Amino acid sequence: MNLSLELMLQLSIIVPLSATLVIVATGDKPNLREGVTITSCLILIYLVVNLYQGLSLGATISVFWWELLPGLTVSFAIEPLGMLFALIASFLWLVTSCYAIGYMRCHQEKNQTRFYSYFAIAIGAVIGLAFSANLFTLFIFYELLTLSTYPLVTHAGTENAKQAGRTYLGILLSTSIVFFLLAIVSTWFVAGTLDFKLGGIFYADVDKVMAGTLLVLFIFGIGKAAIMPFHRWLPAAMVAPTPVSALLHAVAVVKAGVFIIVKICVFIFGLDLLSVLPTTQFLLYLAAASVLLASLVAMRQDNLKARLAYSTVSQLGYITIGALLATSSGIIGSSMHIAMHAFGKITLFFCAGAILVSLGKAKISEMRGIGRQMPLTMLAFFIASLSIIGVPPTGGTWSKWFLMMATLETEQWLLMVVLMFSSLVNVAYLLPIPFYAFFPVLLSNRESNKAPNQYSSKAAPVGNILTGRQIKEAPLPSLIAIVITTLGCLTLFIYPQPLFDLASAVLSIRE
Amino acid sequence: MLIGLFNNWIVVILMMIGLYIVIAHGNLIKKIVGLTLFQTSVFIFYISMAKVVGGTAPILADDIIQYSNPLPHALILTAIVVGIATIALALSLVIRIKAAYGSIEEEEIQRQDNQIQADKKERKQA
Amino acid sequence: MISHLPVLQVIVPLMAAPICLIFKRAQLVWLFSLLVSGLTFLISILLLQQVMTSGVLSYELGGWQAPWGIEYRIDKLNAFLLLIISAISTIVLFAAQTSIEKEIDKNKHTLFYVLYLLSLTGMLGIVATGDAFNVFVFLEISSLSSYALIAMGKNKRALWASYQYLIMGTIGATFILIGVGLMYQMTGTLNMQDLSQRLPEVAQTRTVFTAFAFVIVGVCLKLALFPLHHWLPNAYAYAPSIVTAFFAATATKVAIYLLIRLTFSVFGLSFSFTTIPLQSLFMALGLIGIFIASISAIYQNNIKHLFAYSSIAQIGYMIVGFSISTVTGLTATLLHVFNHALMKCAIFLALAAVMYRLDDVQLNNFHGLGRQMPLTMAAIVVAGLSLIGMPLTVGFVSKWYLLSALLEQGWWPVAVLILLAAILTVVYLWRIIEVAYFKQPLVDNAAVKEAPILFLVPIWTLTIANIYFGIDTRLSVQVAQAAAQSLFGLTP
Amino acid sequence: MDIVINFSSGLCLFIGSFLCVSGGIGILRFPDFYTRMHAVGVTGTLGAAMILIGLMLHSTDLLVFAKLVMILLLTLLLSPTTSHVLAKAALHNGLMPKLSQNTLEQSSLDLKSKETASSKF
Amino acid sequence: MIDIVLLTLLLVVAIAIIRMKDLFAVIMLSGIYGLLSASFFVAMDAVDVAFTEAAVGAGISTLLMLVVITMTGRSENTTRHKPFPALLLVVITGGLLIYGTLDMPYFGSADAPVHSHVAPRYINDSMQEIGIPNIVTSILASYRAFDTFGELVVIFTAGVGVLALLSIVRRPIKGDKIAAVNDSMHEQHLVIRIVTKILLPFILLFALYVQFHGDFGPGGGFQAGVIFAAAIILYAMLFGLSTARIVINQAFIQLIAATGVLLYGCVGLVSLLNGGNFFDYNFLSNDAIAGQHLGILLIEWAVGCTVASVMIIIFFNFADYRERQLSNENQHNQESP
Repeated sequence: MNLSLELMLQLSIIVPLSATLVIVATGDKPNLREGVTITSCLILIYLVVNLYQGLSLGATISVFWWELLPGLTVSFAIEPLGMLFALIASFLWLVTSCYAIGYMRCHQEKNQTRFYSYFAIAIGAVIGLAFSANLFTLFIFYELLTLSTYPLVTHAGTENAKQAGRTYLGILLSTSIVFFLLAIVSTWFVAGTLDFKLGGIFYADVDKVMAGTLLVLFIFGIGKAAIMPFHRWLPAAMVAPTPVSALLHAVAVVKAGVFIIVKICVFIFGLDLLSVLPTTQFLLYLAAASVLLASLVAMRQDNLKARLAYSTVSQLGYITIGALLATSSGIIGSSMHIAMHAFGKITLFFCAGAILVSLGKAKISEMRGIGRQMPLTMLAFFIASLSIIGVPPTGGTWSKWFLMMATLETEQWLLMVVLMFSSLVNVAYLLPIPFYAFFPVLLSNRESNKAPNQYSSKAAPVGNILTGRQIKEAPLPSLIAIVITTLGCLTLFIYPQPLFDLASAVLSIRE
Repeated sequence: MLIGLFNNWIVVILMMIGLYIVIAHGNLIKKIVGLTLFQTSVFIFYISMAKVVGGTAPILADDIIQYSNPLPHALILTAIVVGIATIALALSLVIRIKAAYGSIEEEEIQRQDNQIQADKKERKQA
Repeated sequence: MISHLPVLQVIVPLMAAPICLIFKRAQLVWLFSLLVSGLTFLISILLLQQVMTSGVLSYELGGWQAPWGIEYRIDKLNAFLLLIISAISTIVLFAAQTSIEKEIDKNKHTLFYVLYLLSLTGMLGIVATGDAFNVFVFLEISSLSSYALIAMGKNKRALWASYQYLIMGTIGATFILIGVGLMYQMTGTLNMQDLSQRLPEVAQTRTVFTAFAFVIVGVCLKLALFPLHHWLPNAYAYAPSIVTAFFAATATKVAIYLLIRLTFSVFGLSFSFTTIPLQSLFMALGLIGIFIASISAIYQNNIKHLFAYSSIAQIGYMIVGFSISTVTGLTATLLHVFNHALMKCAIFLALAAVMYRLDDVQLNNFHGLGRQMPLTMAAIVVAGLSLIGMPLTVGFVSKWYLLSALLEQGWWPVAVLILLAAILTVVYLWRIIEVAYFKQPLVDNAAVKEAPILFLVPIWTLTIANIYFGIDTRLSVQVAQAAAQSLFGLTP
Repeated sequence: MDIVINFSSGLCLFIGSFLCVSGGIGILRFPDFYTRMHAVGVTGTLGAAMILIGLMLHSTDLLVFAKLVMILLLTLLLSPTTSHVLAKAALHNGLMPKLSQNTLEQSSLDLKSKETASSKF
Repeated sequence: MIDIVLLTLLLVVAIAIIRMKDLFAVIMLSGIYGLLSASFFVAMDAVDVAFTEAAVGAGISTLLMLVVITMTGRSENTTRHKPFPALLLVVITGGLLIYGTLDMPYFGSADAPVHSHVAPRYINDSMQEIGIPNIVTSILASYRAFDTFGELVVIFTAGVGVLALLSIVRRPIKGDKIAAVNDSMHEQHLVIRIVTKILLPFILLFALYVQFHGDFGPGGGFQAGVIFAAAIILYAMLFGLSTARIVINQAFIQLIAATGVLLYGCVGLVSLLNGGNFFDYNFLSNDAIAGQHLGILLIEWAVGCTVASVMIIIFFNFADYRERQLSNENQHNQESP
């Protein structure tokens, strides 16, 4: 059925949002409800892929819904960056949903209908955010995303879930109200329009100090990008069930934050204005600091999910640095890193969830020697952490490569050192987990007596490392999801061409 | 000069006395009396504004040429009736307050209110 | 009949009040007043259309020429206010009968409706009239009926709250009377239009300065602006919940209208903003008011107290918008008048529903309400989000205009303060939401059901209006813009 | 003829005002409530009547004359009643007249007996 | 000269009110204050206002306050509430007002703007346009008829407000009980009852006189209503509330109050339907002046009815509440002697 591209664009936003109603309607029949989620994921993917083909054929697709105030419209337009983000979001939504089916069933979580419906709203908000044509529409979906993910974070309904929800919402809402809204209104006032335009919407003679403060307001305003002072909400949201933290930390919320930062740098300020602003340097150092500090803190986290959360904070710092470097390779690097990090981190979270569900272990110190029981999960964990670190067989290499190139081009030696060092730190906090999982026995003696000996008795008896064959893998749908995302990491390395075309198309550098 | 403005100054002093009674005195009825004082002195101000030296009451009679200004008189007639309406309502409130609180002193009523507030809080903690 | 609309707007509810007193059966009286309020709403819509198409309407009462007789001047500003007041009163009346069944004893229901219609008449009279003294008379009608309505509250503290309100209200009204008297003394006329022409000649005299001061203080007393707001929280908390819903959305708005009418139409922009440092004074009072009211709202246990303080804070927003004294600033204030009426009426009607079911609105009555009264609680959440200023709600539109008005003047520190205050709103709203959705219901109110249909219809029409006017702002923005421009003298 | 009328109206006015003044002095001089009340009651009524008669004589057209007659009748009817009511209220509230020493005990006894009988209401 | 004397007297009375502790004396002083201000109004040629102030300010308000203090007790506690902030506030407002009076036109100067702008038309043309000598009544009833309508509604609101606050469901008292109350009252107030029996008809007659004399001399609806109510209140006080209730039953009085307001509104509606603006009496009958007369007459009558019935409602509810409290106390005493 050949729907017009514009209609497909609108449908891609309406389908997830309307899916919530259907999910709520079929609330009491779990299988039907899961079916509805899966079908809506498939429809979304079909729509987004068609849009992608349309875009790659050079069609400019834009839709106008209504005009709230004179000059302030709610309208959508597709451009490569938004396309990239939408593709990732819709694909990973499918994967996360089928993972969630396995996780939820096995973990007997209560009121799952509420979970899936808010899940769908969040994805609808993400798609809307990806395709919004001006800052005002973007702000609407940004707030909708915050509000729709709040019930997901506080899903457990326990006391500390409420506490976590309070920090989550407190930081996100206050940053968005105080900084983001102020920045939007000032831009509206200074530039006269909010519509995204490639070379930036400010006039040439805009005074630098004003634009500089606006940039700071934007960067601080987008709490979802978890820049250092406003990152507290990310580890606090760990209390949520794993599919939610997977969704939050890999697919929807954090990626939306960085996506907006890149969009603002490219479409509001424009690269040439950005490079000349006085505050860019300060923000670069701030992002670098958040990269370093987050990864150092991640090293000391014993809870696996907390460690992954802090690693996300540092990876987001990478993308912000890439965006703020204001060079074409920087932008390509950061947009590719959005994809690479998404696939890598979501696998790590899936594995964490799988370990929690099947072995009930959350602490890393208890995870020595689980490679025996969950070989596949740990293998996926290994590959995904390689992708996060940026080692060849996985996609992470390309994005980190371009980021390195960007720091070289702009002779930011300090930043290059920081990137290098933090990649090393990544290795330090990610690789030991699969390593100890597979080779518990090779611990040096010094470490074994320090580690609490109660561990050694509970794990497989040292003698039959190879014979302990009680495989207790994650439930099947979760396993499938893990495998798909791991393959995703690998294919992104082998065949990064479409991703690269999209990333470079962002600045419309078309060879 | 003095006679011209003396009249107004006394009216202002009367107004301020009325206002003082309303604010300073705790007794509810005293406040109402203060209110009547305040409003009546405003009426006096209006009427002294309307007087013309040598003019008579604004009732048309063939031999009189100079009349005082009738408009403020009409306004004040309305204002007096408004005043008595407010007073009547205030007095009925005082009666109900006396029946409910048992006293018409402001401190006593405020104390009882805080009392209710305090033991409601204890019930909440308990 | 069309040319008589301005006076019919006030006369219809006015004549309905004594008629209600004549038939005694409460059920009949409720339907009759609902019909009358609907008719008033219809008239206000026709009036607004007429004004938007053919400019200012002038109606001489008694056939006498303007400064001699009383004249009704309806321009865009008061047509907009008339629409808000009559719309709110019609919606609130839907839920009136069920709510007062539990809060006011049987034989006083007819009297309740008579007083309700009288206070509606008073407010419409203040907004529609073009004569300074007539404003005082209708101000007294609306105040007297509001004192009596508040005093009908179940709790004995309603009496004390109503008494305090009476004392402060009467002082305010008498201040206005003094101000009108001084103005009359210097210009010899009472008609607002005539006053605005004759005041500039005598503007530099000390008497006109005092008249301005007195009238403004009188209006600020009615407005519950920061230093003079002590009567509002108790009055709104202990009054019957239907009365609170009606007054929270309209009473202070009428005072705002008076403030705008006096400073812009009667005393003229140049006088009120240059000769007297009104701008900085009101900006300061507004901001202090916002912060103090929001902070004290956080510590309240009685939810009605909480939202009463939040009303004071929202009035602070309007005053800040007003004190910017530019077209966008005034549009922001007028927009916030419209939007705040929608938000607060929805919230207080929802509280009335909770009061109907649980007989009290303390914070611990709200335990687990999210499950027991889902629709009412959802309405409170949506209206709360609109209070915070989430996009797609009316609150966002007025916040947007306020911010752009402030940035137009370059006062970005004030803008930052306004946004920080919005955070305080988030805090006290979330206190309620956390209690409602996370805590388990206390054992004694386990048998609580959803609010009756007669509550849900008005609550949800308002909530949907909250969202609809956040999306399609044609009505509110265009009328507010046109009104502001006409007040600034630049005809659109 | 009008000299006689003027003279007599002047005389009446003079007597009337003299009575009022004496009433005033009476209030200041007399020791307790009842005696003062007596002074004012008597002189008030008579003084007012005399002044009115003086005015009547002085008045020109009939309408004013008729109104003055009505006022005279009213005051003659009203002021004794008011003084009666005032005295009764004072007594009812237990204000004891200041008597010379010996008659004090005797009168207070029978006053008590009358008191209990009447004040059922 | 006389007004200076009266003003100083007013000042003395006002200061006395501040000093006094005994509420009964304070209320009496406020009555005297009302009377003095009424006489000041006479000195200022505002005869209509003087009449109303005497009837309402000195009469009814003192009466109502007296009824209230019989219920709430006579003594005021000694401690001042918060004297100094109040004093400060009052001095500031007073200073502002005095600052305002400096530029006022001198007292009684004929060339003040007040006398030159709107007033001359009333004085010169009201005879041709409306044709009644008393200009104040012509302004009140015709030029600014809507103001008076508003004011009538204010009185009506006060009546309904008092009803809403104090009205209680009445249990019909048996016949013989009324007789018992009657003769005990008779024995108590023998003299006053006789005098009132003589006076009552004249008071009512005077009220009607004032009602219809409003066009030619001082008087009008309000004053007549208040005097009429005063007569009924006098009757109620002396002959017992229950007998008075039989003479004037409450439902009927509320009906009159409502019809008064309706009558006033209908006069306006009729002129509206006849083609003129609201309250335009020229359209009431074929000749303009006759229309004005008819309009003013009806309006005064409507005002008279409503004010009288509202005042009666207020007094009866106050007295009812007091009687109910006394009967509760008696039962209370009997239960626990």
